[in-house]
Amino acid sequence: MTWDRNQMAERAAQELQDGWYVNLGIGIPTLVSNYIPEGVDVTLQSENGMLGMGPFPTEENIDADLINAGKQTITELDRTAYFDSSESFAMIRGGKINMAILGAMEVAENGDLANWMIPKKLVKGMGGAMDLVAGVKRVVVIMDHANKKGASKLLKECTLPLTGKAVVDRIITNYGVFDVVEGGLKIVEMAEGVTRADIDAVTEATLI
Amino acid sequence: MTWDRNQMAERAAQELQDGWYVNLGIGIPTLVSNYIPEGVDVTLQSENGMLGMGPFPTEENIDADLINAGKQTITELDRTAYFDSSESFAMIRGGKINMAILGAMEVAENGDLANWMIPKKLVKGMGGAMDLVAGVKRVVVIMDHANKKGASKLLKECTLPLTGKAVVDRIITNYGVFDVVEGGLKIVEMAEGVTRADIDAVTEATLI
Amino acid sequence: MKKIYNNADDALAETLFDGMTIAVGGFGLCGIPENLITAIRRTDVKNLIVVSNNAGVDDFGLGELLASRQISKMVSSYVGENAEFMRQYLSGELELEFNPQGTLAERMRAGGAGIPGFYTKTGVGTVIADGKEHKDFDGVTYILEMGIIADLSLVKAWKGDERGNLIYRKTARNFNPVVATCGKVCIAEVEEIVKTGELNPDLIHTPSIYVHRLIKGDHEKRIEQRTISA
Amino acid sequence: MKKIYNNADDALAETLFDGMTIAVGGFGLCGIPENLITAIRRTDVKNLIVVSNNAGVDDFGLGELLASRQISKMVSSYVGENAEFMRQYLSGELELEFNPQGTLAERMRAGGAGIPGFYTKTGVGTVIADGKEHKDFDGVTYILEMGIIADLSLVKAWKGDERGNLIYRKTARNFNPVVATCGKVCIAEVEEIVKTGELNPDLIHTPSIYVHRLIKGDHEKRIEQRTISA
Repeated sequence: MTWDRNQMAERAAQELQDGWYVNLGIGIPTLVSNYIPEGVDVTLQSENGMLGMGPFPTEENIDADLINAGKQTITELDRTAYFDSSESFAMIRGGKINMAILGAMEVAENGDLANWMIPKKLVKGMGGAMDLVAGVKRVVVIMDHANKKGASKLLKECTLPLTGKAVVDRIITNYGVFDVVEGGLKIVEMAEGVTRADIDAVTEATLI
Repeated sequence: MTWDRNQMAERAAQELQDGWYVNLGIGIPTLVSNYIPEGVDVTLQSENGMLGMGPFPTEENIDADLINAGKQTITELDRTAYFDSSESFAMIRGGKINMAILGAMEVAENGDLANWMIPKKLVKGMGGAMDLVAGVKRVVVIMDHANKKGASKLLKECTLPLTGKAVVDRIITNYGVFDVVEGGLKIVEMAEGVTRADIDAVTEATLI
Repeated sequence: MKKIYNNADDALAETLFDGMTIAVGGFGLCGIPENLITAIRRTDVKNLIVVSNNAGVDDFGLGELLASRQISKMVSSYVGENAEFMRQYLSGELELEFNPQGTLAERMRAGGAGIPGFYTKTGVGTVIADGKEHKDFDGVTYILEMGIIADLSLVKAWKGDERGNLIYRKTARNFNPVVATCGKVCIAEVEEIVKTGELNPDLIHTPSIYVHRLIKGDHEKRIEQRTISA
Repeated sequence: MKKIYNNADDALAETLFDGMTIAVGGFGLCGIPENLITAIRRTDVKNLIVVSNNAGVDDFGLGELLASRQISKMVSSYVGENAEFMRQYLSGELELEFNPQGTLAERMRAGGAGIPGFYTKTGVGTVIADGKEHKDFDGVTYILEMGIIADLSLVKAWKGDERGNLIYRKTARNFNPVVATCGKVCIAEVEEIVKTGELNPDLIHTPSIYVHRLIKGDHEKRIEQRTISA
């Protein structure tokens, strides 16, 4: 059995350490905040200008002036501080954020990451992703191991335009947890019931 | 009769225009704020992090947290805003300040300015002066025309380490007002009772 | 030296010209100068180069100026959630210069701060680095990015005083403070104009020196992703 | 993850080593981390490189560490009003790297913001430009200045909350916010520690992410030029 979105998020939450400042990307990474382990205090950064992001609001507490980087309405906490975009990326670029957890379209075995466009088809833009992968101390990717056609998203080399070169430290997929190491991807953990053969079957990248 | 310090400051105050943001240096330039013409609204910047500098405080209003760039205790106004040093010099370097009025040791006829050190003798440091002359739209110098030995401070070339190259627009001395123009210094105005011969006698720079 | 204008149309008077560069604050639809954007829509200025992280949605914010074809080039980090923006770009009708979000913010700050260029690691090894100067510092490669100076900058703040000091509210601050610094002329629209002295001088986000014209706007403050807790 | 320490000595524990670079906030004697400076005086750390706009006065602020000969190099914009500083410099006992004040502030901001270098017009044509890369942008010459990253940064704020969010008061803010960003470790001393949530989140000057350790200090707040209106 492979992990579902929530299980991937739950596994990713185990990466968090007490006292850390963390940036969570749009999509599955956002779910990680639902699984922060007890006793681990984490402050979430939202790159549109906020440290200490709280949960989604109730209907009565919705505030058009308070959104996250995915443009969703959110709330603030006791610890919250707001700042402008240049300050936000100063702390990102300056290496002050302990970890970023991002989604991806492709990851290569050397840590290259692609997650911002498919030429001629889909253009979203890199938003803050290029800054995050260049500046944040530890970059963890959460994504499905294969695309809808069954093709591996863990590749020898990325085929799509890159978001960053050799920037990914760890990848969490529905099949398990993989580290970018010298020579390829190291299997750190396999989802319950997943075998090495299962992983080999859906992985193009060199596995170690 | 040459101008005294206060007359020089009064003359310099006539350079101010309504709505301008202005930085006044330490020494005689500080006196300029006493002579701002009626109907001319000027906001004073202090490069240690303040726009809207008020007058010196009364004894009861002294606040150790409120000083100007000369480290003198001052007061705030209704319009005051405080900011950090990087923001302060962002506005200086970015050309947002309309005019700076500074003291000088020497000015050359091409607008070179020296006002921060005499090698082996006196070292004060440039403080914010190099940033001001490089960034502010219009730079006016107030200084005595000659030093205590009677030697001209308006020179063909500066002898002291420069604060900035070709940065001075206008010089106000005890003898009059001089503009830096193509080919030398243009006499704009002479102090009451001062003759062209008086000026020639104390000026090394080319006069036009 | 009154900075306060009656409305957005008056405030824009004599600031617009064809082919000009306009920097615009906001993130998505949050903290955008809605009144000023709509007022530009009412003019016939065209071939605008607009520097803004996003371009609103199809019928609101900068999306209005895409719809009216007044924009010929965008400098942005994100076009998602705006079908017309993506369509014009993919069809080649609109020029689009992608900038990483942090690089975009820093380029505007640099332009406003008299810094013509700075080095960053962001984008090294990607298409963003193509054609840019590369330089190593301590064995790490960085690229040179240029400061942006706009002909006009448009910002939205929460409160402004009569002098033009501004404060922003929550994440509606976003790009607005750097946008305010990088314009040769800056026009701000605020929800409330207060008397000078009412804002705490320690807590002003944008000092008055950056703001040339000021209006009180009416703000719809549309929400792009209304997300509620379960 | 308690950031609050009992006193300056505890807060400095295991952060000091000989030859290290320390960035220190303050302008003259205004907004200096007096308690932390005095605590360094009580240690035997030496050969310090200190990045600070000034060096206090002879017997207060960084002047204390000049007197104790714990500093081997200063990076500053101004040495006036400090006789011992000037004497040590002119006699060659102390190395001094002059930086224009704005360049110094921007170098610290850049270091904290992951920017290894930036171009500025400040100092072009002066000794400050000697040996630095020159580059023209739009026909104007600029010089390359480098970001500063310090091993430790020491700041003084007005209030801090238990998380380390800081606010400053009036011109005591000065270099402190950029100093806070450029240290690998940042220790803040404040006049008052308040409960988290008491500071308005829109109006925090230094977000908690920059602050690793926090103490409540006792502040003499000495005045350098007591100037009274006539």
